[in-house]
Formats: sequence, structure tokens, C-alpha cells
Amino acid sequence: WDEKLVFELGAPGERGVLPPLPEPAVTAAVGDPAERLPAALRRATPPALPELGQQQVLRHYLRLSQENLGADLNVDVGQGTCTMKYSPKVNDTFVRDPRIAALHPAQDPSTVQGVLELVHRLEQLLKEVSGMDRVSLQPGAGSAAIWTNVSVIRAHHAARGELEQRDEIITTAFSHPSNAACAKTAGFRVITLHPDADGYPDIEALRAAVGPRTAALLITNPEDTGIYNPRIAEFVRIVHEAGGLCAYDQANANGILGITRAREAGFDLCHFNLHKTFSTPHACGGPAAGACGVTAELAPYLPRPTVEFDGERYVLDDDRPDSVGKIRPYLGVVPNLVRAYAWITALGAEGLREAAETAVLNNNYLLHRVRRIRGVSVPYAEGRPRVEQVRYSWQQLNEDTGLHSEDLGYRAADFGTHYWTSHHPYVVPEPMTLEPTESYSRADLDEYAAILAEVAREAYEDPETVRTAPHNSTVHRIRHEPLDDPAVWAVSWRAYRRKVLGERP
Amino acid sequence: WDEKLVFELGAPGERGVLPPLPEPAVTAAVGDPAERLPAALRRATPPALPELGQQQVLRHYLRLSQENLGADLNVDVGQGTCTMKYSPKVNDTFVRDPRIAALHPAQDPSTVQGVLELVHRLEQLLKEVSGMDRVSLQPGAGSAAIWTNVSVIRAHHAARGELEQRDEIITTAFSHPSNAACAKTAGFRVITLHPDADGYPDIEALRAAVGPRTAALLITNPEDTGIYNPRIAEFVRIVHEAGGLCAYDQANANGILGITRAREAGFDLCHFNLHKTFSTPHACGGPAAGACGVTAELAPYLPRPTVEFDGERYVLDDDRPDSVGKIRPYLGVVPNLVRAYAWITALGAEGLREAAETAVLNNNYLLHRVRRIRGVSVPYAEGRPRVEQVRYSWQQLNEDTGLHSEDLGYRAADFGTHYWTSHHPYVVPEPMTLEPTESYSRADLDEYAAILAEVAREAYEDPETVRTAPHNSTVHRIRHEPLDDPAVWAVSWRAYRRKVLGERP
Amino acid sequence: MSTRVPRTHPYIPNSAPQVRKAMLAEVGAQDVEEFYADIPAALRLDRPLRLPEPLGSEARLVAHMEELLSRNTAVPPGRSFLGAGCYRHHVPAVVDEIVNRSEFLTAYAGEPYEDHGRFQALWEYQSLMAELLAVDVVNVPTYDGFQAAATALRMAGRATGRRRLVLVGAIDPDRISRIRDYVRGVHELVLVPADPAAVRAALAEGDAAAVYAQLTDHDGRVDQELPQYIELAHQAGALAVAHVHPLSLGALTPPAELGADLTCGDLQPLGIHPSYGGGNAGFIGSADDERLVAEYPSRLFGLVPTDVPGEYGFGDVAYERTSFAVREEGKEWVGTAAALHGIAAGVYLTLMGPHGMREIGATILANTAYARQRLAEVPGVELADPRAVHFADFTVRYTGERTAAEIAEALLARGLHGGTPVGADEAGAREGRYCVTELHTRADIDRLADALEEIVK
Amino acid sequence: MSTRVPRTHPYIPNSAPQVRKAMLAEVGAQDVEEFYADIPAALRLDRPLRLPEPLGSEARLVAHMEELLSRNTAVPPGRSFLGAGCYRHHVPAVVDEIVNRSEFLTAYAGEPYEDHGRFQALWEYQSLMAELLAVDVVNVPTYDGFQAAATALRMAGRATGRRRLVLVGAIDPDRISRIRDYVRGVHELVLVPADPAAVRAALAEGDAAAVYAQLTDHDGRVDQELPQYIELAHQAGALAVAHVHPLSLGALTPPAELGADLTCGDLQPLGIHPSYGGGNAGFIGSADDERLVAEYPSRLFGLVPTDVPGEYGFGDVAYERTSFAVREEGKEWVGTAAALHGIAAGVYLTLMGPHGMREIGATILANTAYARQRLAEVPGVELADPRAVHFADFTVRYTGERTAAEIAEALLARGLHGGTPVGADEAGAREGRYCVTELHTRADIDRLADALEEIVK
Repeated sequence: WDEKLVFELGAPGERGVLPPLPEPAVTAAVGDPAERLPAALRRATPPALPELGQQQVLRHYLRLSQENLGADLNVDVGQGTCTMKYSPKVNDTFVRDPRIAALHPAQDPSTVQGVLELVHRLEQLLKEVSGMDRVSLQPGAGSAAIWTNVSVIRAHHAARGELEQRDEIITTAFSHPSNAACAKTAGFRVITLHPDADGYPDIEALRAAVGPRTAALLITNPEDTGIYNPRIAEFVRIVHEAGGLCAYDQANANGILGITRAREAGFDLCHFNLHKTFSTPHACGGPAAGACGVTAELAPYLPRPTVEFDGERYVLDDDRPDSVGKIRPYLGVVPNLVRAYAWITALGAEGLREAAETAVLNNNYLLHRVRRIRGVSVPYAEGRPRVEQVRYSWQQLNEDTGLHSEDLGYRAADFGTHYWTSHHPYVVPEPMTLEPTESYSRADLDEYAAILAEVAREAYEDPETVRTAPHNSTVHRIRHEPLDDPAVWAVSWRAYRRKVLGERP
Repeated sequence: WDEKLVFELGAPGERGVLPPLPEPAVTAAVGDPAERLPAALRRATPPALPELGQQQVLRHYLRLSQENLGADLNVDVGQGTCTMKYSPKVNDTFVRDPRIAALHPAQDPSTVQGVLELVHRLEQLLKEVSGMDRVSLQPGAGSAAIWTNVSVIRAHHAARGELEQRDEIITTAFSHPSNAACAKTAGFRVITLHPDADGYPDIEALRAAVGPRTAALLITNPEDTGIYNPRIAEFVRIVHEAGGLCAYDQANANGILGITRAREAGFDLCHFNLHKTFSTPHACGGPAAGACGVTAELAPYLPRPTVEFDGERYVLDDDRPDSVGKIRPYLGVVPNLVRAYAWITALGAEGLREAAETAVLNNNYLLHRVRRIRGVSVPYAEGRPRVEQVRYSWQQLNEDTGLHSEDLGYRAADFGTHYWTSHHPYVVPEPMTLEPTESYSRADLDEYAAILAEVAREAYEDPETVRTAPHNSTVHRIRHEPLDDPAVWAVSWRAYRRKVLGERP
Repeated sequence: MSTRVPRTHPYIPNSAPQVRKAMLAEVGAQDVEEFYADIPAALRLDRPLRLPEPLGSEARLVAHMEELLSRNTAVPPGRSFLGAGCYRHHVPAVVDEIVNRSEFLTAYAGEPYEDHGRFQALWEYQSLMAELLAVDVVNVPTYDGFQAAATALRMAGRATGRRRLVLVGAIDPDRISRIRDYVRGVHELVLVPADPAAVRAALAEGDAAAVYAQLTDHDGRVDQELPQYIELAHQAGALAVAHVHPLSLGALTPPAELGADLTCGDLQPLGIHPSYGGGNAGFIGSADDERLVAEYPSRLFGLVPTDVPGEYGFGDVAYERTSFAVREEGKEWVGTAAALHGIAAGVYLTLMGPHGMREIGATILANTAYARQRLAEVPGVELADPRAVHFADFTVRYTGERTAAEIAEALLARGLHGGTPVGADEAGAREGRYCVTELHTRADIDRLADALEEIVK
Repeated sequence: MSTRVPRTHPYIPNSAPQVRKAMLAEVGAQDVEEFYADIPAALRLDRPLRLPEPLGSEARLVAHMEELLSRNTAVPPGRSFLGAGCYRHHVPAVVDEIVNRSEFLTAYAGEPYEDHGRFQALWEYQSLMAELLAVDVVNVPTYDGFQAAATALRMAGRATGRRRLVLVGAIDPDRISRIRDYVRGVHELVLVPADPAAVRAALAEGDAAAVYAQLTDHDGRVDQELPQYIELAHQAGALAVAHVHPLSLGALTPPAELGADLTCGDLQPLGIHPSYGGGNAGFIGSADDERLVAEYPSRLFGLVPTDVPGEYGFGDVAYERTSFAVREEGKEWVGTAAALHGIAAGVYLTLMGPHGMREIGATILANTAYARQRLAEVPGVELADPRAVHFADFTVRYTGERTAAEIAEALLARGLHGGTPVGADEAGAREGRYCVTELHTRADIDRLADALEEIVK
């Protein structure tokens, strides 16, 4: 499709859907209430939205959907760090059911016992999976969960009167940037541990960093390199000894479900991304869901309300005076809680472990295939297995051909697959991160490796094809300069018409 | 996508979905009942179905769906005669509701009053739309409705003791082939009226054909040429005078809703295709639904059961001794009855008429555009308006370039649209039938006309491009010979492996 | 600001007044009336149709439909014991996802180029079904199992040139009604009990085109004599037409392996919702025998090469058979039927795979046996045929005071749906039909038995 | 035949034993344990997780979930009078069709090449929302309206370098909680009543970064003083941050046209199901002012040319703002939030168009006025603010014996959901919240009034 912008479609008078008009008797009774408002508050001209018939709207967005590569449609192992696993279709049916979709959060609890029980059960499941004492399901996604944990850490130190003193949070370079950014936003100074020669966070740097100002350590393990840090318990111990808390970013938990937990490593807090490890769909970037697990000591600070079971009924407990308060409206992203619950329930303990083991097998299998491709290398921890993902480097290929990892990614798109080049931190040169999860079959992995091999071969033998890619995508190479130029960037059609087309609306 | 056959995917042991196993207590109680059967009746080897994981199955079929051009995705005016109108998405939601989808037809009527009332109401609506006295909604589609009408005609003559004598059915060349074929299958001799010079069925031929052997006339109006036969009432009169019945094939009713009806023209029977005129989706070729309207005299012969209202409740009346019996299981294709009901209800009388008028406006607008394209002509009834569709001819272009209408259709596919070349009867040379319905916007029609103009231009200026089309489709020109060669045709993978690949399973 | 703008109907974009006006102007017409010039005044409806007022908004339409739907009861599968030709099996979510895709739901009759996906999906359906049935040819689905049976019999009639059709055993009377209507004037039906002797006797009269029998009959009974009927048919020069419940074929032998010439049945159990009887679709399968292939009225998709080596394309096998091609000279007639149900069944079979089909067959056999055993333990209830093996459906006889209708009503009062009275005289009937599937738990079946224990006196 | 084959989980294809074995062999590993070599024994969980037994089949999972769902009550819209931040509006079927498309639902963070559709749909969302809000910049949605408000205030804080945030009028206490948590240690909240004098007084103390006010407040009241607050803010060198109910903007003036610098709110009313509070998503809009654009933490998609003339491409505007790019040096933080809700809102706005938005605004104003009038006629019920104009939400005061909680309970007993008690002391509260939308008919509202007439004494 060469689909136009929606503003270029339609004709005056066309309608996509008709809303109800006021009933005549209602109008007879109350007239037009807007007339009782000052003119300044009554909208003078309707918003300049497009006007399209219903089928025309549908067709436009269906075509856009076909111009989008959902995980369902491809072997989506190239968005490494994102845990692109299969999101079972049956779980979607539960959340589309009106007995979830139509529920209002202010309904009397007697009319929503099913959803309250489900949330309560999911908390119990995640308590066991993490080993923590309470789990909040309120955060809207992983970064919001990190924020929640930072807020809990802040509340903890504030309650002990140490917040003024403990104003530093330590994190690692390979942890998600939201760890650093949430800490900073919450008012902490951020100290980042960089990887040592083997790619592990530098333990000596940690020893040097901790002290009376240490509020907490926010750390991921395995990190996005796929390497598991075997000294993780020691990291925790060092921080604890300095009086800090330790929060485990479990974005990469998929490979270690049932194998090792936050509890065993001594963490005070942890969080999961339900849209990664627990299979809820990624939805173009949310809605997602996060889960924060904490020890009993920190439980009073968790967001309110919690769901409690009083022996007969499930109730919402909003009377939590030490709580950090609301992290989002109501109870959380309920549809994704439903999906995560269904996923765990479908698998059980054995299935969760099988998922983890298979994800790791798939990862090492793909590693075995990919490392043989010309121009690729596997930095750090030579000879050690990887857990859930591998950060590769195309440094050699770059030196040989001048092409960048990004170019290879654009060319990979021509083969109908993803390859995500946005790999903070930019420490590994020419990075590529692959994370196959448990969802892909052996044939899928072979196919993906073959695509990479073909792209690498082209890079060496026919570099121009790669340099000018994509060739089969919906659009061609994008000009990036306007995106950083305030004079022409265009975040809306209004702005584009004014700034680029020179129209005066 | 270059999607493989499903049989080429997967690996032994993979599963797409797990069915429940017998509970241990059940097995303990009854063992394996199959063991009580003779060995010959127990399946020795499981069917050689493929083995795929769930996501792999999903991906395969999603990709196939993307290789299919649904009406929702294109300006689908090229499947003329098919009335490709918009099938509102909201109507799909009703039939997916468990209160339709999960209903069992043997449920007690007290538990299905909603669906019975809906079917009863739909009958009332279609009675008014057709003017007939009773309407059966049982037939599964248009051809089944034609069969039903033929069966009713047969029952009528049988009841009068005239069936032996009245063994001829008259139809017209531009009526759907099922009219002729159903009549033949039901044991009648078929007489086909050919078009006169203006494209109308030849009235003199009708006069010559009728007589004591005439059972019925099966006729469409407007026919697939889009021309309305103004002498239709005379046709009916001639047949009635000969003692025959007249059945109106209203496959092309979309342009005349609320304008003229079967009743006014004197018909004894008529049928609608709910998947055409009343918007139910075409579903790759069904499930669809047909509706047969008849006069009070013929009502006793309609399929059983009917839905009746006893003043308090809706009931199924299966005690209809003169009925032709069952045409399909149960009451009909209920989901499509629900959709058709919702569509009519959303539009009302005024909306139906607006749909008809707009469909006709669209058709004449498109005619106005298309007739100016080089190489196209509009056979028959020069200067007369067309109703719902137009059968065009590319005879001139064929004479000029040697290319066939079929070639143009394949090239039109490259522009992301349909163009259907299967236009029985093969009377108009190099035919093309366009039927825009009321669903398409003016911009849509302009775009379609522009595509045709471009293809015609190519045919004259760059015929090789057209001759070798399609170029942008999923597949390239298909070899047709094997389809008619019993030695190699392959209706299944089993047959293909045996006959073409030479495998011995 | 509060000026009313036209409420152009969202389904009819060009009814926007300005658009309509501009289009008329472009065509050079004053009014759409001009396009209706050929319709004589006498045939014109001189008043608006008398239909209810339209609802004016999608929201109101939804509310109206909700009101109608609220008067239907969607029964939980474990509380419904209704079967007899339409079944509540589990429909995997992936099946619904696929058949609800706009691309499949709204497509129709495009060429194999722009509609390659539909051709491939239906060809794969044919192929998957062929594995299940152990045949080489399966048609694009026809309307339903009734039509499949009727057409299979007429195919047999044309192939043999004979008149009599021998129908064996307990057959759904509605299906017989359909067959009777469809062969009227061409064939004669001979109904015989499920007994080889009866079949032999019927065949002895000669002129038999087909013996039609069922692997599992209308009462769910596995007919162990099926191999014999097939043999008898062949001895008499007739074709053997076998009707099957497709879900049984993971556990039971496909009749084609027993020599049946034509296999037919209804696809509904394979991933299609019951929809108050709207989910039926018919299949016919046979060997790749040119004589039989020539008799199919339906479309048969075939796999063929394209101009690009290694690429698969699809097309219509032996299209000249069809009424599409040659009108009344074709085999019976063909039209829009139930293609999407074929795609659904294909997805279902792919998901289930060989082991899933085997398992579900075994589970249903076991649940049926358990239900029969439990119900037979209820005082006043006995099995109609205690020694038979049943699949899904079965019938019990009540020996007490109450009629089948009374018992069904009492079950309904307890939220249990089942026990449909058997026989023409429903009022006085003493037999009731039940059905269990893979969805019934032991507890569900026990609940039914317990309820009957209370009800049946 | 009856040998059991492994029940490979459908979600984990490579757990099929033969496949797993072959893959291990290819990698040269004996066991998956080898891949866990780096996890010390002391950290290993030495037992299986203690979780309920898995359900073993999709059918049983569905049955289990059905059991849970059956204990939730989906209230017909006409029987629910609950609002206050989460609304039951009509969700057009086309919106659901689009957001449920596999391609959108399961995509994540691809490049603008293979994920062009997502970029375009979200850019169009930004553009459509920009028309509604009368601004030039709208972000890719953040989590919810709470976050949008909190971030808008911190944006104002950074843009002005000031500390105090003046929050005006009746604001959802939960939203204040979220704001308080989010600005803790950085900003000070000053809550003032909806009165220009109070705002003026608060601003007089200086150091104000923002005045935050609402076009319609937590009680649904249209705050007619909003233009004045905006003016006061600007006079004090503070930014004006306006919170809006987006559906009201077909009828009411967008605050940006009144001079508001930042507009924020929650998308949920625009075609997103309530889902027990799971349907929220936040928006922030502003002029295309470089100073403000630089303060957005969210992604902002921009329209750009490609190498092919005339072709549109999309990318991230000013990406170096974000924590994705520069970690703690970025503006706040950004991550996966609520993109699909943005697509939903975009489809909704496209379907509604200018006239649909105008009409729905008018209908809700009319229904709200009617409901207020009808309820005020009930003896013992009076309006909290009889002279105001309300949109959707409103509050009534009970003058009789019964508390708001008792009245809500009595309504619930009649199948009516509404009258949520207002205030911290819910047990003793005498005020109740109600809400009506375009989905309520006059009869629905009359039914509520009649019920209150019976209940309120």
C-alpha cells in the first residue's frame, strides 16, 4: 500500500460513526446547556478532523496495520532485550469479555469478586516466582515499576530519617536507562558502574561507590549482554552493609524462571515486566504492566490499594498510611494482569521452568549459529554460556566493509523480520542483540540465522545493496535531519502544514 | 511472504493446542472404550497432519491472510455481480457474542427467545422489502435459495397433479447459472432465453417457449448487465397465463431497494442473497445466507420449521405437512441473519432507499468515467442508464492489442485491487463487470477508474507489462494445464506427493 | 456552532449532500430518478417501505441488539448435553483469530493472484481433511452435512447410472428429509435397519446406486458392521457412501480405509461455533478416481506450478464439471457455500495435529462411556443399546412414570440442557438423547446423573 | 495406537523431546544445565516453584477463567452511573477491530521501515489530538492522565526553574496523590479553591512554576474561571497547565485557545474500554515551542521525507531529550507506556470527525443537565452546585436520613450502579457522585430518579 495520511482522505459530510443525539424530550427539558456558558468557553469551530465514511476509516487503518510487522507475523528474535514471546490468543479473549472490558473500577466490590480474586491470585503466584513477600501490580509497565521501587526506597529512607543523607543510587551501565533516569527524577544522584573486561559490572567500582550516601543499588541480572553475574549476592551484601537497599530489575527474568529468584540473592525489591516475561502483548509500546515485589519490611510503602482476602470476600485496602500513594489510577492495567495470570496458569511450575530452559537453549543454539557468520563477534566473557539473550558485535564487519550494524538491520527488514539497533548503552561497538525466547521453533531460529548470514554475505560481496536498504519495506531511507531541526520538525499535521507546506490554517 | 505449505512446516512432537485428556477417574471407570471395538474400526495410525507449535500455526495463517485481498482492504468494485458492500464491523460483534455463537439449536425455545424473535422480525422486514407474504430464511446462500424456490415450484405443481406435465423451466442467459442448474438437478428441462439486440431477454423467445409444459420462469432483473428489463411484468403475465410460476432472482436487488419489489411485478417467488444486498460478509465464499419470499399460496411448501409468534412467545413450527422439508440443518445460517437484521435496523426505510440510490449513482458515475477509457465499450441498450452494475467490453482493446480482459484483470491486481473475469455467460466479448455499491466514496471510484485507465494505457503503450502480469502479486502466472490433467492434478498434499513428487507414503 | 450538519450514514459516504450533488453534476444528471427511468411507474413502490425507524447511532444499535441477545441463554458447556448433529466443542482461540481476520472474512471470489491466501488456505484444508479421511480428494466445503450426503448420493447415482439408494441404520430424520428433497424424481430411497441381512436383502432387488451408512449413527453408536455394508455394496456393484463425525476419526478408522468410495459429513465439530445451527458445513471425500472427480459439483482447488520455478500456485481442478462453467450441463449446481468454515477446519486440524486428534477422540469415547455408565446406574434409566460403543451421542430409555419431555423440562429447571425426547410422538416419548464431549468433566457428568436420580421416578 | 506421546506445550515448541535433544547435540551440550553454569548453587532454587497444577488444555483454561469471570458483573451502560475518571462511552466496533489486529497488538519497537504502520498511526494520533486540543505538539501517550498531569507539571517546573505548583479546585485526590509522589522533593504543591482570588493570593507568594486548573473538574463542573487562572498564571510568569476531559472538547473551548501552555488529560473516554481501570492513557499537548518541546520526556514522532520524493517517513523528533538516549541526563524517563491506546484514540477521532465530536459533546451536556434536573426533583436530593454547567459527572447532596453509602447500596440492590459516596469519611458521607454519558437514554435517567425517589427518605 502507498497509504496516504488520514488528513488527505475523505470528503466534507462523510461520517465514520454517528453518536446518539439528545432525545427530543431531553432537549425540550434542558435546551442546550452550552448556552449557559460564556461564549469564550464554547468551542467556536469544530476540530479540523478528517471526514471519512466508516469503511474508508477501516480500510485506512487496516492498511496501516498491514504495514506493521507484529510479533505474530515474523520470527521476532531481533528485538533483543524485549522478550518477544508468544502472547497466547486465548488470553486476549478473556480481556475482551465484557466481564473484564466493561467493568468500572468504582463498581461495588461485590460485583467484581472475580477480578479481585484474579489479582489476588496473581500476586500469590508472583510472590512464589520472586520469593518476595508482597507484590504490587499497579505499575503500568517496567519503567513505572522501576519508578515505584525508587519511590518505595525513598519512602523507606524517609521513614528512617535518612533520606537527606542517602541521596545516591547506584546502577549499572547495562541496566535499562530507566533505572538511572527514575533515580535522577526522584531526586537521587546517579552512580553508574561500568562493565569490567568480562562484561560484568565492576565490583571494585561498587566497593568504591558505596557509603553512607548510598540509598540503593538498582541492578539487572542477567544484563542485556545475556551474561549472568555470578557475584550478584556479593553485590547485594556490599550494598546492604553500607545501609542501602537492593532492587533487582528482572526485565530479563525469562531465562531463570524457577531457577533462581530475587529472594535467594538477597534483594529487597524486584520488578517484572509482565509484557515481557509473562507474555502480555507489547501493543506497539504499551499498555503493558509491571509488578513490584518487596520484602515484608517494605510492604507498607507499596502503592495503594492492595487486594486482600478477608476469609470470605476479596476487598480493596486503601487505608495504607505509609503507602507511596497512587502510581496510576485504580488497580493497575487489569487486562494485562488477566493475561499474565492465564499464562502462568496454563503453564504451572513445570511449564515455567520449561519456558526458561527452552529460552536459554534457543539462545545458545542461535549463538552457536550466529557466531559462525563472517564479521560477527561475541564480546565479553569468552566461552561462558549466555542466559536469555546475546549482545553481538559487528565491529569486524564494520572494519571490513564500512557498513554499520544499523545498515544490516535495515537490510534484514527486507527479509520480513525485525532487527533492533537501539542498544543503549552504546558500549559494545556495532551492537546487535538477539533474544529468541522459548516461543520460536528450531526452524524459525535456523531461518533467522540464515537471514543474518545472507545479509552479512551481501555486506561483503554487494555492500551497495545493504547500504541503500531497505528495498522491500513500505518506505525508503528516511531523512533524519528534520527531526532535530525545530524549524521543520513536524509532530502534527497542523504543524506540518504551517511549517513545511507554508499554509495558514 | 513466501509462505510454505503447512505440510512443510513444524517438527515431530510440536503441538498447536492440547485437548483435555480423560480424567483419571473416568479412565479408571471405563478404561479405553475403543478396545471394545474390532481392530478394523480402530484407527491404526494417526492422520498424517502436520505438527506445529501454536505461534507457528498462527503465523502461517496470518501470513496467508495477508496474502488475501479482503473487501475491507481494497476498493472492491471489480467483483461485479457480487455486490461487495461494506459489512459493518459492529454486526460481527453480535454474532461472536456467546449468546449467538454458543447457542445450540436443540435448546429449549424458552432459552432462545431473543434469536427466535430476531428471525421472526427479519422475516417481517423482508416481507415488506419484497412485498411477499412469507419469507424463509433457511437456505444457506443464493444458490440454495434458488434450489428452494425450484423445490417449492415442484411441490406446487405436484400438489396440483401437474408435475408430470409441467417439466420445463425457463430462465435467461444473464441469470445466474444456478437457476438453470438447479432446475435441471430438480428434474426439469431447461429453456434459456438469450438476450435480444438491446440485451433484454428476448420476449418473443419467451412467448415461443411457454406452454402447458411450463413449470416456471426463473429470471433476474436487473440482470448482470445492469440493465433493468422494463417489460418484466409482461414476462410474468405471459408465464402466468401459461400456468407457470415466476421466481424473481433478486441477486441484484441492491439498486432497487424501496424502489420496486417482486410483489409489484407479480412474482410468485423471489429470493435475496443476504451476503450481497444485506451486507453479510462474503467469507471467501460462504457461509452466506439466502431468503426465499413467496405468496401466501406457496407458503405451505416453504422449508420447515418456521418461526411463529403465538402472542406471548416465539415458537418453532415444525408441523408443516406440505413443506418441502429441510433445506439445511436447523433454522438457517443464524449469524448472517443476525447481521442482516442489524444492517436493516441501522438503516431503516430511508437508509435502504439511500443505499439503493447511492449505489445506482455510484454505478452511473463510474460508468461515466470508465466509458471514456480507450478500448472499452458498453454493450447493449445504448444511452440507457444502468442500475446496480455495468457489464463492459474490452473488445476494441482486444482487437487493437491482442490482450484479453483477463490480462487486464491480472494487471489490475498489481494495483492492489480486484477485477473478476469469470463472467458467465460468455456472451459479451472480453467482459468486465463493475458494481460499486453504495459503500465506496467518490475518491474510491476515481481511484478505481484511474487504475483501469492506467492499465488500458499500458495495454496500448507497453503491452508486454500487461501480458506478463501480475508482477506485484504473491505469485506469478499460473500454469493451467495440470488442472485439467487427471494424471497430475493435485487436490491434496497426499495426491501431490504421490502423483507429482512420486513419493510412496 | 449548534447548526445541525447532515447525519450522512457512515455506510453510505456518497450520500453526503454535497458529494451527491457534485457527482450528479459530473454525470450530467438532475436527480437519481433519471437512473431509474427504465422502471415503469406501475412497478414503482409509491410509498416508503414500512420499516421501523432506524436507530440513528451505532451505540443505540448495540443497545437494541443487546436487548435481544439478553433473551438468549449461553449455556456453559458443562451444563449442556445437547448434540445430535451440532456440537459444543472447544474452539481454539487461534481458529477464531484467523477466521475473523478482515482479509478472510470479507474476501470473496478473487483470482489466485490477489487472493492467493484463500486458495492456499482452502487447498490446505482439502489436504488436511484428506489426511483425516484417508482420501486423496476433498471438495471446497458445501453448505452442510445434509447437502454433502445428498450430493454424495447423487454422485453415486451418476457414476453408476442406477436408481435405488439404500440408507442404513438410524439416520437423522432431518437429513433424510433433505436427501429426499434432493433426489426426488431421480432416485428412490430404501431405508433399512443397521443389519447386514437387511442390506443384503435390499441390494438383492438390484439397481442400487449406493449403500449409505454411518460410522457413528444418529444415536452416536459406532456401527461395527460398516465394513460389511461396504463389502455388500461393492458386491452389488453399488458405491459405498459413508457418513462420519469427523472428530471421531482420531480414534476410529476412516471408512475410506475400509473401502468406502465416498465419505461425507459435517465440519461443524472441527473448530466451528454452533451458532444456533449456523455453523454447519459439508465435506465430501473420495479417491483420486477420475470417474468420481468428474461428478463433484463443488470447486476442487489444485496445486500447480507458476512461471517461477519452485513457486506454488493454485487453481480450479476440472472446472468444466461445474455449473459455473456450463450451467445446466454441469454437475448439479455450485455457488457460495461455506468456504470460511473450511478454513476454520483447516486451522483446527493444524492446531490439533495427529496426536491432538487421537487424544480428543479417545477423550470423547471415554467421557461418553462414563456418562452412559453413570446414567445407567440411575434407577429408572437404562441404555437403549447397552453393549454398543458410542461416540458423543447416546440415548437412554426411562422406565418410570415420567415422559422424556417432562424429564427434559425438570433438567432445564436445574440449569441442565439435555434429554431431548426421541421420536415422532415427542409428547409421549420415553427416550431422551444426551451428548458429552471433551469439554465435560467428570463432575459435570456426575451432576447430570445426580439430577436424573432426583427427577426420574 | 494408544501409546502416549509427549504433551509438548503449544507455547514452547522446542520443548518437544526430540527437538530439544537434537538442538543440544548441535550445540554440543549434554544438558541445559550447562547454560546455567554461571548461577551459583547457593542462589539456585532447590525445589520446584509451588504453583497450582497447570490446566493441561486450552479448554480447561477457558473453563477456569470463565468461572472467575462469571463472578464479575458487566453492567449495561444504561444502569451504570459511575464515572469520575473512568467512563463507559460507546467504543465503535471499528476501533476494536483495529487495536485487536495482530499486527498492532503484538508489535513493539521496530524501525520505521518494517513498522511504518505503527509510526504513521501514532503520528496521526498526535495530529488528530492536536486538532482536538488546538495545539501543535502532542506526545506519544504516557501511562495515564495522572502521569500526564505530573509530567506536565515537572515540564513547567523545568521550563520555569521554579518550585511551587498551584493546583486549583476540585481535583481527584488520587491524581493529587500521584502528583505528590512524582514531584516530591522537587516541587511544593499549593492546593487552592476554584476562585481567582485564591489563585491570585497563592501566586502572590512568588516562585510559582505553574497554575494547574481543569476545564471540567473532578465533580464534572465546567470551571468558568479557567481563562482567568490562565491569565493570572501568565501575569505571575508561571505556565498554565490545563487538564481536560477530551470528549468535552467538541463542545467546550480547548484551553490552548484560551492561552494554556500545556494541556493534559486522559485518553480513556476516546474509544477505550474501562477494563476495571486498565484503559487509561495520558496525553500532553503544547504549542510547537522549542523550549517546551525540549522538556517532553515522551517520544514525539515526526513526519519527514525519505529518499523517494513525495514519500512520507516518520522518526523521533529531538530524540536526545529522552532517557533512552542519554539515561539520567534525559528528561525524566520514558519506557513502554500506552501506545496502542493512542492508536485507539486516533481511530476514534477519525470515525467521529468534527461533527461527531461536536454532537457527542452536546449530547453529554444535555444528558447531564437532564439528569441533574431530574435528580434535583427528587425530594431529599439536591444538587451540590445547582447553577453550574456540568459535563458527565455531577454530585448530589442527600438531605434525608440515609447516608450516601446506604443509598448506593439500595441502588445496587435495584441493579443500578452509582451514587459513590464523596469524601474521606465515606461511612458518614451525605454526598454521592453520578455520571451520565451519551449512552444513557431518558428512560435510563428517569429510572434512576424513580429509584432514588423510593430510596431517599
